[in-house]
Amino acid sequence: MFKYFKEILSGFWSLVVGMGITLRYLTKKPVTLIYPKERLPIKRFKGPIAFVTDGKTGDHLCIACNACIKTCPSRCMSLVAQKSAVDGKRVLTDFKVNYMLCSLCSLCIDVCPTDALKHDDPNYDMVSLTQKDLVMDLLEPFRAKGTPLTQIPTVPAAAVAPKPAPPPGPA
Amino acid sequence: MPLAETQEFLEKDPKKFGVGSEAVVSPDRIAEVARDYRKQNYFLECLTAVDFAECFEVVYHFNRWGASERTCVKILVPKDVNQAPSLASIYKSADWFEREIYDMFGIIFAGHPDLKRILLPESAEIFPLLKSFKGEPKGADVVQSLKLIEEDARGFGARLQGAGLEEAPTGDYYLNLGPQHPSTHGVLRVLLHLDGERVLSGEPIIGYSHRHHEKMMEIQNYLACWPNFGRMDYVGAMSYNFGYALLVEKAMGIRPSPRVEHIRVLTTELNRITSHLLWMGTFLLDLGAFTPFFYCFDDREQILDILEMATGERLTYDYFRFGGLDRDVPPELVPATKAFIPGFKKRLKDYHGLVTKNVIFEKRTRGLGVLTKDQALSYGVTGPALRACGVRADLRRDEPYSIYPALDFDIPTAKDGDVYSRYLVRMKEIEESLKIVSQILDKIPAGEIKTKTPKNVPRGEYYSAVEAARGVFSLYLVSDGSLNPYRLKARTPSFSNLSAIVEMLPGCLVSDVVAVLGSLDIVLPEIDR
Amino acid sequence: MTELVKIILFGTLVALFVSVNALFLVWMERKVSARIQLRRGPLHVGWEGLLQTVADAVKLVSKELTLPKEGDKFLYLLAPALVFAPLLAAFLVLPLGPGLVIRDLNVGFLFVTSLTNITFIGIFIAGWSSNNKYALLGSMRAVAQNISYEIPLLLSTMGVVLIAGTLKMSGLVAAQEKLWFAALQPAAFLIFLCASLAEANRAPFDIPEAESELVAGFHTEYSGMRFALFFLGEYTAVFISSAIATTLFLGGWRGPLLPGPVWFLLKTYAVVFVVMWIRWTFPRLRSDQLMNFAWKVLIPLGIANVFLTAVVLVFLK
Amino acid sequence: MTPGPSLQHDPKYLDTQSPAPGVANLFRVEDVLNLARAHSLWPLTFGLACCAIELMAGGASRFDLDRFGFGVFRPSPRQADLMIVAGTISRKMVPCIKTLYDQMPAPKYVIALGGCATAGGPFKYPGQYGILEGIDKIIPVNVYVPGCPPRPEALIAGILELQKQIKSGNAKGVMSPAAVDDAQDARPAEYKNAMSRAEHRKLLLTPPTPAPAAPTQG
Repeated sequence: MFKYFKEILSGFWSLVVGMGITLRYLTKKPVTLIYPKERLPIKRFKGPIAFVTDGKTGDHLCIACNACIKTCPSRCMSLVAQKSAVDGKRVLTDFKVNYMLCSLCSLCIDVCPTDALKHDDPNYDMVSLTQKDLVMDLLEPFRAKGTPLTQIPTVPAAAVAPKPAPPPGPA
Repeated sequence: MPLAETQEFLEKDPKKFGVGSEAVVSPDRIAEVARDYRKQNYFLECLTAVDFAECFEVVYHFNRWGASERTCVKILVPKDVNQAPSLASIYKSADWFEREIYDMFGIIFAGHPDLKRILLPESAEIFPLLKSFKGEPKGADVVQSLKLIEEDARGFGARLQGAGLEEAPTGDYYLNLGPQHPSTHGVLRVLLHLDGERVLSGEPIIGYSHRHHEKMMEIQNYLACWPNFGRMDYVGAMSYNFGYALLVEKAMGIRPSPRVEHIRVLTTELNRITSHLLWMGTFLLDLGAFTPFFYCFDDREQILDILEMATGERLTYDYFRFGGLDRDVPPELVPATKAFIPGFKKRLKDYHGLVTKNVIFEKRTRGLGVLTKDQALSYGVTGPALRACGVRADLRRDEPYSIYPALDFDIPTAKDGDVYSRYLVRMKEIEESLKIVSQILDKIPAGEIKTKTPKNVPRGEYYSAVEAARGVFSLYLVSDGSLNPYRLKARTPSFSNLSAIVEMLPGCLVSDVVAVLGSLDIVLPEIDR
Repeated sequence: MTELVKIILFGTLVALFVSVNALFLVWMERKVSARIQLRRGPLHVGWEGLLQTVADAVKLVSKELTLPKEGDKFLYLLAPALVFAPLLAAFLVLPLGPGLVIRDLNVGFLFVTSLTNITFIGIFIAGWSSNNKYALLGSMRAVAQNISYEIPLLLSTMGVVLIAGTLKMSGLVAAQEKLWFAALQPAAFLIFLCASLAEANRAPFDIPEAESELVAGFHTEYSGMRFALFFLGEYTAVFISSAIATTLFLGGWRGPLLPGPVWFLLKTYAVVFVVMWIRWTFPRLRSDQLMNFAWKVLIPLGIANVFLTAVVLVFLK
Repeated sequence: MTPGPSLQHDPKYLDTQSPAPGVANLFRVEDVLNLARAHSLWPLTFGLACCAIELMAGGASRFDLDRFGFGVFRPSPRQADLMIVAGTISRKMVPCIKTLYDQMPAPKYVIALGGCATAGGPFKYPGQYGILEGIDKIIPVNVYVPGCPPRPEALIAGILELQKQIKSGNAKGVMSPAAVDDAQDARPAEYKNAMSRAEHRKLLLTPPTPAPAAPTQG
């Protein structure tokens, strides 16, 4: 009998303690971030892959060496390089990242010999209505600015573009 | 049977290969060997197969609780025989492992109680981990999936009838919990056989989140496997990073700098706390308490801020590299962590007041879903679920890696093996991890965070295990010396832990099923891989 | 003729009040839960999200209505009405202020408890006619729960009725002129609170619609407006239970300075707040524990309370 | 869900294929309804993989989807308006998702959260056997939210984008049975052939072991 009442009372007390805690939280200030108005200071978050802009020339640093493309675990990058009509060097004419497939692992940034790639930190909340927008052209901003590297005339017969290997046969 | 007398017996260096010895026995004697090990209280840690040109190698890893004494036993299954004896009657954990091997390689296990597909849909016609399987032609996925929509719908009815599971007029019936159900923590399906609300039996059906990690890793180079380890167990991804880093570093024979080691342990333990917090929140959500979920997530967000400072990611970390790290931690990380700890300790007290001592919570969880030590051994249960049965087993102590031996922390245990014990163990583990974090904070030495490493792993077979948030995560690597792994098997803790639920469900009510399921802390993509 | 006008007038008023009240309660629930959980809750639709629930209601009205093919269609359509109608009728006897009661029946209290209790028939029909196992499990639980908790609910109020000596709602309020019954009968008040939570299927007794176990319980198969009726019903039931608690234990519309109806609503919303506060604090009970709690704790305590009250009353006389 | 996944044309199952409700086709009324719909998107409680955790984080205190009225997670598809496909779609799961979508009452919207639900994400490789490369192959998608996983902010941005779409009155999802051309020179998968075990053992046990390859950046 005594145990019965003790159990009820201790149980009741535990409930009161719980309600006390929630009441205390009720009076606290919410931690909510009013997102579209307020934004977290994002400094090191890995956003989509983008080109680093050279401080001096305002150009990208890519030398079209294909290192990132060989490393990318998700096979989401592709580049086209052509021979320069001026000095015969390889010139980047197209660099695409399929952001839909990217796993943001930064392996491409690791292997890049010229540190030409970076994570575009502020661009963390992009959304899209079509899939096409999500295949990102990394050269686009440079073309728009008309930086020197994007204006080198190239040999039209793009002989230097890496040949795709034959697709694997069906099992 | 002394293994030393068998063919191809090798003593190996556990520091490098992860196993103390390795032997090949003939298939008809493996049951005898396993029975021997079972008697000596070894559990079947990992069971997998490797496809060679002339035969399959079925690889068994036995290990012990307490100080690790791992041994590897193999049997050779010729391709034309394609049959191996089943160990399901000796080790219950072999049941699912063998089904997985059948699913992936097509090896038949004689004497298995119910050999059927486990990860792939039952209508699948492929054995994907065979080396002769070179992928499906492009575009097959849509056609295949749409075909599946019809087949699966038909298949379910057929399976009910085929297995003699028609709904009898006696009042018992079958209920599908999942794959879309608020409390299955992802896409698990549990087929419950019920009498009223009382569970007669329950069968977990997995594979709804199968993401072909193992096949994928075979066609990628070692570096490109990193993202896979961030996504297998996305809640405690740092431990998985750790496991893979250890495996390859051991095989290549490189040692990261002390700075790297410290940062690794720091981030792993912080990640362990987030994992336990997420578990706690969702587990209480299963029990119908909403508010703790939000408090847990609030704390978790704060830790994620710290981890984001270090890694740049919130969830699927690809932070470790061979012999190093992806990026160095910023200087503001240490003060941020220090600022976080006192508030979190206060919050832990609130959790105890709100949950641990709550009479409803206690009544709901005490004495429920009891797992005995013997069952835990048989099912190969590891991690907090095992420690809740009173077994002091934690690889951070038993098979020390990185800087764990130098750190001061306890291995919390509980004795009842019920849902409440599992809760208590995890709560204490949060405190222990916090202890580790505060120890390391002041001691992070300066140093390099990247090491030059070879591109490939020397030929050989390597095994490496770490204590992840959910239990023992281990990797078995067969390397042919090339740039890609020849076979990389991931033994994930939840896979074995979940299989033990069969023992815990009978006699429960439907409400308890959710509680038991929640208490195991499963992460589906880690189980299905 | 005037009688008919009165009926229509009051009917419209009650219906209007019920809908506005339910919308307000849903908003309040979301705000209270949000603040307990360190969140802001509805914020962007209207001032502090006040129009949020209006948007929800309009959306629910515009949703497609589904019909289970193998279910019992007639009963399926009937169930939401069966849940909602008795709750509307319960407003007949609630004394909002001095003389402000539609029908002051002399068995008013019995009338209101019996009306709120028959909603479970609607719930059971909903679960049964949906032809869904989760729904059926939920409705079975609802029946078991309601039958068990009716007893402590009535037992707890017997003490009050003994003291007041009437079943008339206005009489019960009048009897609390000096002292609230919550102070005279604290145990009864707590038992009543528990039982009425269970009657209204509120957490921690919300097992018929236990989201984490039974998906959405008895209304798993209901969509759009029909689902909204259940939602509306739940909040109206909470309001009515709180109103009864106010009338029985908290002195009804009595209070200084402010007019009666204001006091009545204030007290009722305070009780509703407590109900919400309880919901967002505790885990859910299991169905067998729920029964145990009713039969082994609430009913014995209720009987003891009635007995003690009776003894004390006899001695005072 | 009742037993097992079911077909959209399963005559025995619930009738979900009725057209959108003809409550009112008047221009103004439809506008009001759209406004209400846009501000009351109740998502289906439903997570597939990693992104589901970020979805939960989105509902939790810091980001609080409930501010916009998106926080009412309904576990039953009958009461949900919005399906957030969060995570990798394994082929075994495809029939279930299709069923769930069919069970939702119109008007219904879909957000593909994360790379996997958008196009297969990191799990796509030539010859993959396990996943569906994008949810838009089986159900129409309104908004894509890329990222691996996307931050909760991105999810909110996605829902707000959908809100805009609904308000403007043309929230038509798109289906794209064919994938967008990904990389121009997608690396082929290097499927290995089975090696001989005897040879493997021989090479393994004969000292000296092969010299390690030239060091590279790791």
